[in-house]
Amino acid sequence: ETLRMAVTTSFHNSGLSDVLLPQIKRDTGVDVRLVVVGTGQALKLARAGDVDAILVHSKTAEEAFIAEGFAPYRRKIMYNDFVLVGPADDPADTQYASSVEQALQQIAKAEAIFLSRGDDSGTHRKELSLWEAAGVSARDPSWYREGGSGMGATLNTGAAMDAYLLSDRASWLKFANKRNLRLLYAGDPALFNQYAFLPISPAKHSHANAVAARGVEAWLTGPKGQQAIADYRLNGEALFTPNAR
Amino acid sequence: MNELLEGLSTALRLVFSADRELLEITARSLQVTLSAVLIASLIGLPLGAWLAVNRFRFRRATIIMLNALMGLPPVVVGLIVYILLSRSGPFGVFGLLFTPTAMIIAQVIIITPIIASIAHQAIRELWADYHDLLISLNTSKWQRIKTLIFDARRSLLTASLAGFGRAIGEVGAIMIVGGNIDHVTRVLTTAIALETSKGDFALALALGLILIALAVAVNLAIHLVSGTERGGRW
Amino acid sequence: MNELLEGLSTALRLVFSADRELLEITARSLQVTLSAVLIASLIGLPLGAWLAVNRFRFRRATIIMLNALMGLPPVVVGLIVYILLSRSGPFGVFGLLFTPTAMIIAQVIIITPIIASIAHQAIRELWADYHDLLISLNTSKWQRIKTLIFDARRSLLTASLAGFGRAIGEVGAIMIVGGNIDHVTRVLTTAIALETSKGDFALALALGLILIALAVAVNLAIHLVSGTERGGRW
Amino acid sequence: MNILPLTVTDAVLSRRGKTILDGASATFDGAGLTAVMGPNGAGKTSLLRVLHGLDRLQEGKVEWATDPATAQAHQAFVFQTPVLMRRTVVENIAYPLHLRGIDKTEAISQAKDWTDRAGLTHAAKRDAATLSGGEQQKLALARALIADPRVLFLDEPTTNLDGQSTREIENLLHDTLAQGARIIMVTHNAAQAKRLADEVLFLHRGKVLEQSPVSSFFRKPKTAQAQAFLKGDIVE
Amino acid sequence: MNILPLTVTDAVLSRRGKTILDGASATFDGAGLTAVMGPNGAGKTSLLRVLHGLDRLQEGKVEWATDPATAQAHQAFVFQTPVLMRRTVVENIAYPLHLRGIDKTEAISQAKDWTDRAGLTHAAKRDAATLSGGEQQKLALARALIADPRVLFLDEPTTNLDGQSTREIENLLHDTLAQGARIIMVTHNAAQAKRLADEVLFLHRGKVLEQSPVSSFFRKPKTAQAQAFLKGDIVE
Ligand SMILES: Nc1ncnc2c1ncn2[C@@H]1O[C@H](COP(=O)(O)OP(=O)(O)OP(=O)(O)O)[C@@H](O)[C@H]1O
Ligand SMILES: Nc1ncnc2c1ncn2[C@@H]1O[C@H](COP(=O)(O)OP(=O)(O)OP(=O)(O)O)[C@@H](O)[C@H]1O
Ligand SMILES: [Mg+2]
Ligand SMILES: [Mg+2]
Repeated sequence: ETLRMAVTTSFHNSGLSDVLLPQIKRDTGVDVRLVVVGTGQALKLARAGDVDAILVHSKTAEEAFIAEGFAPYRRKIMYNDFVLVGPADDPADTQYASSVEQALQQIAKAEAIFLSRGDDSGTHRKELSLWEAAGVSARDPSWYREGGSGMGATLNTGAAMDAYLLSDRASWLKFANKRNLRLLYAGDPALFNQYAFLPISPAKHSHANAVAARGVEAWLTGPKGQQAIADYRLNGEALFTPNAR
Repeated sequence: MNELLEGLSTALRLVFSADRELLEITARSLQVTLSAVLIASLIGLPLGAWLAVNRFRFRRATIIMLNALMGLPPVVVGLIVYILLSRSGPFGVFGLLFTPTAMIIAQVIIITPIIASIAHQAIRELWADYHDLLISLNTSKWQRIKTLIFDARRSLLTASLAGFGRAIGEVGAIMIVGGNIDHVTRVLTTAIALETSKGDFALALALGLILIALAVAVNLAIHLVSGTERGGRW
Repeated sequence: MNELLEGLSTALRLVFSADRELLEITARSLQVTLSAVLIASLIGLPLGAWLAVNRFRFRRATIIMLNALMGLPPVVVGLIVYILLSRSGPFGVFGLLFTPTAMIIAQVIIITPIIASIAHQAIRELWADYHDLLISLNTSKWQRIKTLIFDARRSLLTASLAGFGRAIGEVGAIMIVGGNIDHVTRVLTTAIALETSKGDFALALALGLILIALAVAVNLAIHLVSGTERGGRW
Repeated sequence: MNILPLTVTDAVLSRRGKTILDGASATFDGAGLTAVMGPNGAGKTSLLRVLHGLDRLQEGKVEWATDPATAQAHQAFVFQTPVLMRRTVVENIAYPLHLRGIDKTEAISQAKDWTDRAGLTHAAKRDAATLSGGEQQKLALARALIADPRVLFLDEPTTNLDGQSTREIENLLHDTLAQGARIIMVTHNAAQAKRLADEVLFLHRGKVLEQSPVSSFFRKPKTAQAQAFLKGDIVE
Repeated sequence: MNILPLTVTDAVLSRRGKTILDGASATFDGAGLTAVMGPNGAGKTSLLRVLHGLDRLQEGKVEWATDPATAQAHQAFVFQTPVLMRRTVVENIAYPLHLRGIDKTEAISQAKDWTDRAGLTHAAKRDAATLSGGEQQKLALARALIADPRVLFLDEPTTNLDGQSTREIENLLHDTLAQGARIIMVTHNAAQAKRLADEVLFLHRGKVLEQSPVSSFFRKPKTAQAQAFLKGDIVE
């Protein structure tokens, strides 16, 4: 049995899938084939019926997806968090900020270069809502650059630009081309990042492999899966916190 | 800078350790691209010859169009093939999406115009030489095309090799229709894109060097087999 | 399927509304690619001619190498240019990364081998015709190259147009060295990739159709200016 | 299969405003050799091309006794500048047989035979491009004769041949004539015309000024232009 | 500038095992015309190419009175099959002047002059590829003469010309000879050799069998091969 699952880049880049997939195969017999794309494209593929399930992190988009009837429900699997990354010398002094809003305000004030994903992804939407909360609505392109690419490409560009940017923790930890970039701010509850599993509704796409989807969902949300997620560490740091209910 | 050196040493290490996964994606790259080049040559070379030997109303427009199609953006080709092969598309029932077959289809679309354009240009010259003789000998259109392709084979090599070059390094289209699925549709270029997005430049470069080495090897093999540049004029 | 129609209608709407942002990225696409084609032609055409008229020890190896370099994977070229132009790279001081100049550099690297390979193939034929005459007239190497390029200009068009086609649709390299930054380095292909990743296939297709239309327009203009396929043999 | 008579009537051919054939008319029938003569640029090559169907007339017409397809299948043309295919000598000569779908070994064996008859045995397996000027002409002729044409167009086919080769080729042409073929041959060589031709067609500025038996043409040409041509005087 | 005498000594040229020049030796000096004669495939074209430096010898040597670069600058070659550049007739003829860096208008005006002298006025602005066979030969000769060569190699340059054109071209050659040039010309035409040449070089199977004054060659050839050649008999 095979299950085609569209996942976001951040999930795949964390390396967690390399640990989980062989276990799923062993325990459930399902061969999970990951199609790694942006959140928008993942939803698009799912709407067309080209995958059997998706694993993404953009609550509003997911809810709309369910409302349209493409998935019966969303199942929380785990969360991690977003982190603010920037040049080591931290010209906007964000590392001493008391909240992520304050950090962003300082960046705006210092007109330090900030690189936005600009691709309408889960991470991008999160970033926009944070700016909103920080009350910085006018962001001059002289320091606020809109990149328009995936997490990895944005990190590469940011590394060469010495820019501040928002990343998910997993992508950041796994990212190898850090150069002068450092993790400057993290830990604000506002940076919480929930991943959810959505099986495709057989009512919409009769060929969708609902059986395999159910099996994988059960495994991910079951004790084995949740334990495996909790045990996944990089340089001694846990990347995800399982929170299935 | 030393990332370049690191890439080189990683490449050597990968090659000498005969990494199984590397072998797998390299073989898949070759399989997909060679299939695409073969199919595209079977279409493009006769098409180029046909355009050289036929005078018809929209000939010039066709040639300009073909030249322009050399600029087909891979991502757009990928999208269109995706839409056609998608479950909700007209060919969805075949279940070809996210298979090597889909990647071959996309590459064929991308490189056929290139092969046909270059072939047309090469054959036009030979046709100018042969025109009177072949007309005089009362050849059929198809005999003309066969003769021209056969006698221009050395020049046509450049056409097919240009197609090969375009296909082997292509990533935009096959990423969309193949999905870069591990062990199923991952090839060298999609792996390079993946490693680049992870910021692992050394590994990405290493895979890139292996890809270039592969291209060199294929070119070398084809040149050796076909014995170009050996004799005098052809 | 109806995404294709939707894409078409979006394209028409965009074009007729003369969307300012669309004009901007279209102009940038053209500027970057035409500059790259111009520079690569200035290098590649004489290089192709030079390889045709010179007999030297590693000539065949050079030609095979050049053919193989047609397969340079754009992402790898992008990576290498990125490393060279980045702050810590040897050319970092010029601050070229994430500028259109960087994109031009990457495209020049990608298309020069294509232009040179096809030019070599086209000029080889003409050189076979002209060889005795040009040697007899005691021409210098440089005079030979100039004469061959001039007299083969119609065939060489295909070489430059193939380069144009490769460059205008290219996204892998310019994404890395340009960064797809809004209002600075965003071009049609990177915008298409962006819309694709957003799942907005209709807009991506629309941009793709505009890109293809642009390629057709450029090819048409070049063919009209150079008056190909008009006279008899050339 | 008799494809003759061949008639050309009021042929007008022009290129970019220049009139190349200017109302030329002639008839060709039965076995024999017509020598087409006339000054450089008179339109000799153009006339042969038109007769053979290589160029289309602006006015006038070319007619064969049979339908054009049948007629076309029984003609051959040897061009003023030999067209060499990028193959070996034998493969060049075998090519017309390949086209007819004749079995490969049979085609090659016949081609070898013609290679010998054209005096090219020593060069049989070489690329045709390496032949000397005279050898190229012999190849072109052998390739034309191998398919056993009823009508043979020759455009100055022996210009680069030495005396001995010329004689050999002329013997081949005699054999062809003996088999009932009509040969239409351009030549600047009066002696050759006298040796081979039964009639001369004199072309001048795109017009056929006369088509007469060879003896009467050389003894008593009908027009002042032909008289001047034969004297090698300035033809105005 | 005197680049003569030109000497070739024991020239050996072979291609793929076949010996084309087999120890040929000859000397050329002063003004005058050498007719190179011999059967098809004897190596006439090859000898001229070697003398002109187009092909390199396996053995033996070619020597000029001056250094090779100077000598090269004062020679011209008309090929057996004219090499036409993909340009107009005038531009073809002007090309050698362009190469010498002569001012463009001056070059074109001189080229027009030579176009007229070669009898190509009517075709001056046409693509060279549209010329008739004889006209192509005239173009090639005009292009060779425009740069005022001291040594001129001609490989059967009048084969496609009519009587009148042949005479005009021979007159041009007479003018060139009068200016002190040495012409080395391949021809199969004994009458032409008698009209123009002061000496004949007879080549047979890659060997120079004799180089004698024209009168003695035709009256009393020294070798059996030359005797047979002149009779048009089989040369073995
Ligand atoms: N495309 C063209 N445009 C203008 N004139 C042309 C064209 N093609 C041929 N001609 C002219 O038509 C004339 C007749 O050409 P053709 O080749 O028939 O001459 P010919 O009698 O065979 O001469 P020759 O004895 O030199 O071979 C020539 O003067 C030639 O220059
Ligand atoms: N590459 C080659 N390999 C083998 N033989 C060759 C090659 N090139 C030329 N030859 C042969 O060398 C011989 C001499 O050639 P060349 O062209 O010098 O003859 P030629 O005396 O000019 O004859 P023609 O009167 O026919 O022009 C010919 O028989 C030719 O076939
Ligand atoms: Mg003619
Ligand atoms: Mg010769």
